[in-house]
Amino acid sequence: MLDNIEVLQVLEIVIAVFMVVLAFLAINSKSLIKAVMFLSALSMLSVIGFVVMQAPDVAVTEAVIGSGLVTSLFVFTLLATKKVGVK
Amino acid sequence: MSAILLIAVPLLAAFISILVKKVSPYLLLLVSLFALVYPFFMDMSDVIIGGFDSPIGINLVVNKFALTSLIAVNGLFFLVVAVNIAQYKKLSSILLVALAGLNGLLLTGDLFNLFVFIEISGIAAYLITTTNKKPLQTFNYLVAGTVGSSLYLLGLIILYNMSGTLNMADMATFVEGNGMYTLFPFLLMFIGLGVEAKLLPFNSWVKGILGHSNNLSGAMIASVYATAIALVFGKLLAGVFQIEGTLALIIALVLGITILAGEAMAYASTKAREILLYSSIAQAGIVILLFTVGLGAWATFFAIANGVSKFILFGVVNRLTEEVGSDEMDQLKGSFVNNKLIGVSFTVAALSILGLPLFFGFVVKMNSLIGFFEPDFVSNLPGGNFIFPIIILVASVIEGVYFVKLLTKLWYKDSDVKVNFTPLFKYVVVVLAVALIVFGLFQGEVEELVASLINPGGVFIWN
Amino acid sequence: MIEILMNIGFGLGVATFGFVLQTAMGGINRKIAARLQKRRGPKWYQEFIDIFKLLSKRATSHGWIFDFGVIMALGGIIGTAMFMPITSSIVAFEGYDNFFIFVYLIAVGMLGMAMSASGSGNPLASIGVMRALTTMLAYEVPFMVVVMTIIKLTGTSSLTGIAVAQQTGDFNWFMIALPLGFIVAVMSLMGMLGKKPFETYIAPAEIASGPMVEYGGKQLGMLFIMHEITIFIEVSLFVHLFLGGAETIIMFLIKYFIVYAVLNLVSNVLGRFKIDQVVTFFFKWPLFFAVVQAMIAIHLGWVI
Amino acid sequence: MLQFAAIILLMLGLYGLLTQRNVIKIIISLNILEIGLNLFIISVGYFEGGLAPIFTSETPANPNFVDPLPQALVLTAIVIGVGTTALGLALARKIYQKYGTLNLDEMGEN
Repeated sequence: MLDNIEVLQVLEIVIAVFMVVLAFLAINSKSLIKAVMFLSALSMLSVIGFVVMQAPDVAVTEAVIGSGLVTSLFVFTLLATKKVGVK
Repeated sequence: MSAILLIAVPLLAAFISILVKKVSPYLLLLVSLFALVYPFFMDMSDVIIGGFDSPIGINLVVNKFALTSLIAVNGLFFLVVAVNIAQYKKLSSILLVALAGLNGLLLTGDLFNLFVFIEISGIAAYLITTTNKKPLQTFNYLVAGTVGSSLYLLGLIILYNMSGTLNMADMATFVEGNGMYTLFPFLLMFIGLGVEAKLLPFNSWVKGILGHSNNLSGAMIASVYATAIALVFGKLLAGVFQIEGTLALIIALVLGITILAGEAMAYASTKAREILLYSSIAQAGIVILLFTVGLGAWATFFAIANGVSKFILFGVVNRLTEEVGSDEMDQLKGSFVNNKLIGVSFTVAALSILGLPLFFGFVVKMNSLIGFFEPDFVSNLPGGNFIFPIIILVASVIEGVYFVKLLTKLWYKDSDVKVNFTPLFKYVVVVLAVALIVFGLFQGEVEELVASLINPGGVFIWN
Repeated sequence: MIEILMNIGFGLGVATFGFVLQTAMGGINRKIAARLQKRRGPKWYQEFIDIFKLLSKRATSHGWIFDFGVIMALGGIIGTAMFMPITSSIVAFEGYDNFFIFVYLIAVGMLGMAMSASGSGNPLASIGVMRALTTMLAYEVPFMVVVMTIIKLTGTSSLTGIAVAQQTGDFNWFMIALPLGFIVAVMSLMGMLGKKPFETYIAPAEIASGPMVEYGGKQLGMLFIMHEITIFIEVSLFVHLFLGGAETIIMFLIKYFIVYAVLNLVSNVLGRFKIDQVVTFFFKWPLFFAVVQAMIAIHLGWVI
Repeated sequence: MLQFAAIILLMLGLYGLLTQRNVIKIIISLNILEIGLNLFIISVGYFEGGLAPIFTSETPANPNFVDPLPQALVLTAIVIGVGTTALGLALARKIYQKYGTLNLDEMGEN
């Protein structure tokens, strides 16, 4: 049986590993739109990280602004530059 | 009357000016004039925000140093705005935000609040530099600035973790007790501020921004922002982190290289704007060096004298470049022959930076140098009060060479370069040049003013 | 107010004294050099005659920068000379005989000279000015290092203070106490005085006497006066810094004469460097010696 | 654990800034750096078993809160970060209009 704290610890490790992998992918992916999506996912994961670290209000802000607003800004910019997906 | 108005009024005005576009330039002029006049009527007492006392809540520190810097920075800001507003009406609200940010930088007594104001004034600065029409260079500036302030925040948070406070006065007592451990976070913060202050390894953005600057952005970044950031640096170095030992050595090394490399690049350059920008890198190095070794009071006036001179230099050269279409020295040859008044003011400003007698720059440079050899001045560096005077003197010599080169080119006889300056610009430039001379002549008064910044113990005033 | 006027009058007296002294010295040394070359040489007061002849002549002008620059050069140099102490007690402005004041004040004169020369529009003059500036860059650096060592050791930047420190026996004369530094300073002084081998910026016959190419009559006379006073300032600086200053005027005259005569003799047997040679020369050995001297004196504390 | 991840993210962000030559990629790297920084700041105030610093009817009398100050800082930092990101993207659009590319190497100037 895992108690509450151990669950949190496992969760922390999983999130940490995923975040690092996502960050790496976001930086190194060839396609811009994919990179933006990876960034968005990274941001979502950081929201969970904030919740784990007992910062719910930060998590809400990050979810709305960091994940939602920033991603949409990126997407709009990519659409405006009309070269989505290439290099 | 409360100092908070200096931050709140510009922000409110910025908000109004977005809503009512028509009045925004007038609002900007009015508010910046207010910001210039207001410090003269302020009480010398700290302001507490939000009802929490100072170690916990955010406070604004109002002391002689803050007042001096506020008057200098707001004065320069007002002049820059007054001269350029007709051409850049669209930027009114951004300039108001910049004003709020700069005043906040100089007033705040809280390290995190300082970060917020760095970002506010920084974002305003990026927007101001978009008027250069060089988006790539502005982008570089933005990236450098953001990374810099992120590093500042990182260092700050490590310090917070150690000390449990963000208040500058509290932090000062903590740092005093734990010198060694604050080394790494302080370096991070130093790098972060160093980006804005144009120190050497972190100043790759400067060339892109100031090398393509126009009337507004050149004077704004090189004069107003540079003065403000140098004074903020002074506030931190003199008030919070009185550094010594290895750390001081590292930093002094960085600064020494900044100064000499800046001067060397200015010497090698043939473009008027590049000469000025490299020279301003070196000047920033000297100011921060003076703050680092503990000659804070003179460093303050050094920064101010420099800001005034740079306003004239960049203002004139940018105007010339705009008209002639190039900033190569040979193209600008003889521009002053048809604009004697502007030419004389430019010469005064350049000579003041050089530190020639009769001008403000001399009083400041001279006294800083003598300060190094005062018997009661003990440098916090091994060999510190020996190497730095040499560096400053050598820098002055190199400055002498390239400024004379520049001046003789610009005064070259028989030229057909004809540039019109607006009467307002002429007037402002002449007034500033006269101010440089007046401050240079009344040396005794300046010394008294500086002495009033230093309390009897010889320590640069903090509280 | 009266006191200030008295001081200024005194200062002008010092400047005049310097001018007369150096002009006479210059004449005497021309004679010495002539004897060295088996000539009779001009009379010792020949330089006075030259200058007064030039001053009595009319001159052409090349625009107001040209004229103004000459006056600025002369005024700046006279202003500098006013602060120069002659003996430890004969100082016009007591407390203002600071080394840094001389560094910056002397630049005013140089600057006026440079402005005026470039204002003449002659390309040879511009070349001369550029060379003069480059030479200055070369010799100032090692010299500054040495002087800073002295200031650091004595703890004062006042010239009389430094001189007194040598007279009272706190230190030997710095030419003995800092032998390496002394050698460096001699080389720098030769650069400052524009003596061979560092006279590249005047370079007669090569760039037609450099900055001075367009001058004649009154202006040339004024420049001559300026030149003489400049030499007076630089040699006196050297005397105060390295030869222990002087207690009496007689001592000052003797020391002054020795320094100037020796430099003159040395320069008369040497050829002329090219401009890039000047720079590499100064940045090679003198700078190295200066730094070594500073290390020895300050870091290790070995002062003889 | 998350603290280490935060530092690694910071480093990755810096690595991206130094290696990437695409304007959008640089902004993405900046964002990664900021996320790492924010996580780090929160983790400074956090300790195991701490409670979220919010008073509710169920809060015990002597609550074991995590430090709320870093959270307040992060809220500010997030908003500022969005500001710079938006500005950066606007500049990216301008750059694209001017040079027709987002790659720094293809612009012919630095």
